[in-house]
Amino acid sequence: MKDKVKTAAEAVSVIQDGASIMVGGFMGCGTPEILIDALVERNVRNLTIICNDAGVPGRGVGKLVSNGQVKTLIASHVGLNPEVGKRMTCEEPEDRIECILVPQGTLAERIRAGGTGLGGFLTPTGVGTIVAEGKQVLHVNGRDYLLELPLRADFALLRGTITDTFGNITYNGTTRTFNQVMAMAADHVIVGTCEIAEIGAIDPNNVMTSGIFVDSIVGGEKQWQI
Amino acid sequence: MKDKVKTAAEAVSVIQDGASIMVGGFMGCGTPEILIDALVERNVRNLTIICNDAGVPGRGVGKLVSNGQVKTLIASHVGLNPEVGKRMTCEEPEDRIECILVPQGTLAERIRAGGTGLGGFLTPTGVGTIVAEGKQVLHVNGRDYLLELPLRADFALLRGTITDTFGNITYNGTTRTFNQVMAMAADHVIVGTCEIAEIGAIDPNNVMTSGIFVDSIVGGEKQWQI
Amino acid sequence: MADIKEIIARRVAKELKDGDVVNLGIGLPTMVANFLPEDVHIVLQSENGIMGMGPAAEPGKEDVDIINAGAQYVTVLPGAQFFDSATSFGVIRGGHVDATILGALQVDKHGNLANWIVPGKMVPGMGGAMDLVVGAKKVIIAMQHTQKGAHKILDECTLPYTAINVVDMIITEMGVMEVTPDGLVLTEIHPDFTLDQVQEATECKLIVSPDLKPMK
Amino acid sequence: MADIKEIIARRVAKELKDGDVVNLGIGLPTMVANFLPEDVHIVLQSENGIMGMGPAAEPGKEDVDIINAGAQYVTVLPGAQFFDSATSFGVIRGGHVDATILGALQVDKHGNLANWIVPGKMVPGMGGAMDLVVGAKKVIIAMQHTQKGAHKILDECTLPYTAINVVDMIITEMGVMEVTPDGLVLTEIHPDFTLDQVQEATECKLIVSPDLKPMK
Repeated sequence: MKDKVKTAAEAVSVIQDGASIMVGGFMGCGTPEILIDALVERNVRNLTIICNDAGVPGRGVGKLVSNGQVKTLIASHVGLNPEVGKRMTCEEPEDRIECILVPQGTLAERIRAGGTGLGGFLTPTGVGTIVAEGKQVLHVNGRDYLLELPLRADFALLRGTITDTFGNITYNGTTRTFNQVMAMAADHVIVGTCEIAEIGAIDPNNVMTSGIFVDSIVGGEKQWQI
Repeated sequence: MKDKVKTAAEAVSVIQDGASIMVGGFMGCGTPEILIDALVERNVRNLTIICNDAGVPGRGVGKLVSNGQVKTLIASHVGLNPEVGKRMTCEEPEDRIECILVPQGTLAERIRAGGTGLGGFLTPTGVGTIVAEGKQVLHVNGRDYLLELPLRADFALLRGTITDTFGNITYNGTTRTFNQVMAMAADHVIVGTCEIAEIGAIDPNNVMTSGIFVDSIVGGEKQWQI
Repeated sequence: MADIKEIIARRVAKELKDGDVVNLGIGLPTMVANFLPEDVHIVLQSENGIMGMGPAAEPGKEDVDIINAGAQYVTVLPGAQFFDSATSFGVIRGGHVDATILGALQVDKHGNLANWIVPGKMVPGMGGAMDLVVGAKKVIIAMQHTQKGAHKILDECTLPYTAINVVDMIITEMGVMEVTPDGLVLTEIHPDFTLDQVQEATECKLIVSPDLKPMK
Repeated sequence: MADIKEIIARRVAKELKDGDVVNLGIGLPTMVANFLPEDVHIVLQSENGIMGMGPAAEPGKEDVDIINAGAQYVTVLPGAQFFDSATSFGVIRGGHVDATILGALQVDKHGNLANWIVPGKMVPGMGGAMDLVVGAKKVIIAMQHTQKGAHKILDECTLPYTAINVVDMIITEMGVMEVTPDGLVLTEIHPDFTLDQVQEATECKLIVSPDLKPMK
């Protein structure tokens, strides 16, 4: 089988301007900083970023925002990154970010649907709110639900704790977050990992993401402070 | 917190005639035999059983079928239990089983939807077949999907490998199957487990089913031959 | 009057039963865990992936891989579980969280909730709030009764909804209100306030419970 | 002629590429794994919860917690993963299985498949077949060309469908057929048969590829 282990620069070299990219993590915890750094270095522009939040300036997705690489941000919360607010309303079209807010549970489920071949799902979340605007409402078993559609991306950048050379991943603590569903919902998946292990080193019962989803493995991730 | 550890007879004593019961496992592998045995002993009737399959005579759900306790069976495959075929067409209304066949992936996803508060989901599985009869077809993003609805039950009988006294469960090998989604989709959940461990004995990263879903824990399960 | 936040948090704590699975919002709700009776052990859920969250990590002893939804380093208790975001919101939306406690910008007599958009200000996003209030078995709003004198408990919310018909109970420094089909029923009143004062601080007409008790 | 099943399984094996994720049906399809070239390593998925399944367990060395979808004791290879049924069919329906190989009662020129109901016989259930053929990137039907002389490759299936428009390729002891918008294209023919013989054994009109090759 092909060797998936690469440098960060090699791994992100496939990402072009205008790409859609899912990034794992929650407030930076569980985000692959080394892959973000390589993406800043590569300086591709007009990206659509799908991530729980916008990180903070200088951390996680926040680095891409500060560097002006993000055109569209699909997230559940961007409040801890004031730079996003500025760019949402800025005059320069080149620096402006369009921000699409999605309830966190709906975001996770839309990504899961994208990765598991579902055409959509019915959720009670958002009924009667502005989240429902433009969406089909279905009445099932006496209750209203929004029809939410699947979400996929060209790329996913994951953050693993231990990854074997086939790409099987485990995540420690609360670094798991969106990484697990994103692994299935992107055409090309890159994992930045703290440790690269021999194939077979992870108990098959405890593999959290299968290596079949993973295209590239990059070592050197750390346990970052937030 | 309350003590959840019980004998099999105590644990199933809450199950009454006419109950709907989800049972984990696949061809008997991952089915809690000690709980099935206690249910045969208790001899409650007119049960609706939701299980991947009908087991085989003398094993798993097959014991309930042979004992005439099953009125309705919701499963993806019943071919390895000839007794089901006989009872589907038998003359005696008391012995007759109604069998509702559901594609395996749709069955798993309907149970997941039942446990996770979704009102339904759109699947391409079954479009254009008799599975689609009576179901709403939605056309989304250029493709037809069936709207499938959630499935819940009064009880779930799970089979764990190691369970701590809070009810956190791990499953070994291919015993996991439907146990994980069923844990969330029933009002009352009983686990039969090979080993009962102290709380905290399972690495929080590797807990597969949270103890919050589990009402009763019964020790004494074994690694059964099929 | 004692610290307003503490009054509220102490009262909210009494709503929680031993074994309850609870999600606490950021800020005041987090204080609730400090006022639980000795014999009440709740299971704290954090939507970023913890069941069985413990107290904040001691300085110098943080595990940087373990944060809560407010991005603070926390601990986990024995019997905890870590999980991914889809599972986390499956638990929440599926009704497996017994109670969620959070603040509000506005609540109205129908149990509608507005707590995420202030017109003219940057919209930070709803995070997990919309899922939590729709999914939790019991939604308790814990907040100060008014905002600089302005009503927050209204006939109809004027700010964009977080969700409709979801609030079960409102607990403020003035009293305890339950949402019923007939409107808000005042079930407890804090001894520092009169009925008139509470009504004046509330836009919608309060139904006073025939069994009105002092709030402790 | 060599063993019919072996002929079919050998030819199917050539459709698989190194690294492919493959789900093999019970029976003939399972034989395919025996005929892979040395340098082709596929990842076998078993829908009851294995990614990276190995050969059947040696007698006396079975782990009774590990079975395949045919309820046989199997082994797993280094790098394997166990998972639950919802995840398993998420993988399948999500298009992460590169190829599924299974038998059929009938296939027609539109790529419609019937392989689960024989009228008048007990209906055993579709199991995971409907999800597999809808979800897998490539659906290969591996079967004998006829059933006791009766056509199985038809203009239109007469038995209830397993799924519509899903079959990509049919491999029998007589040849290899690809499903195209124009109908079935015969791309390879087994040297033991003539074109007339193959056509006679097939109800629908076969389009003979201008590039027809011998089946090996």
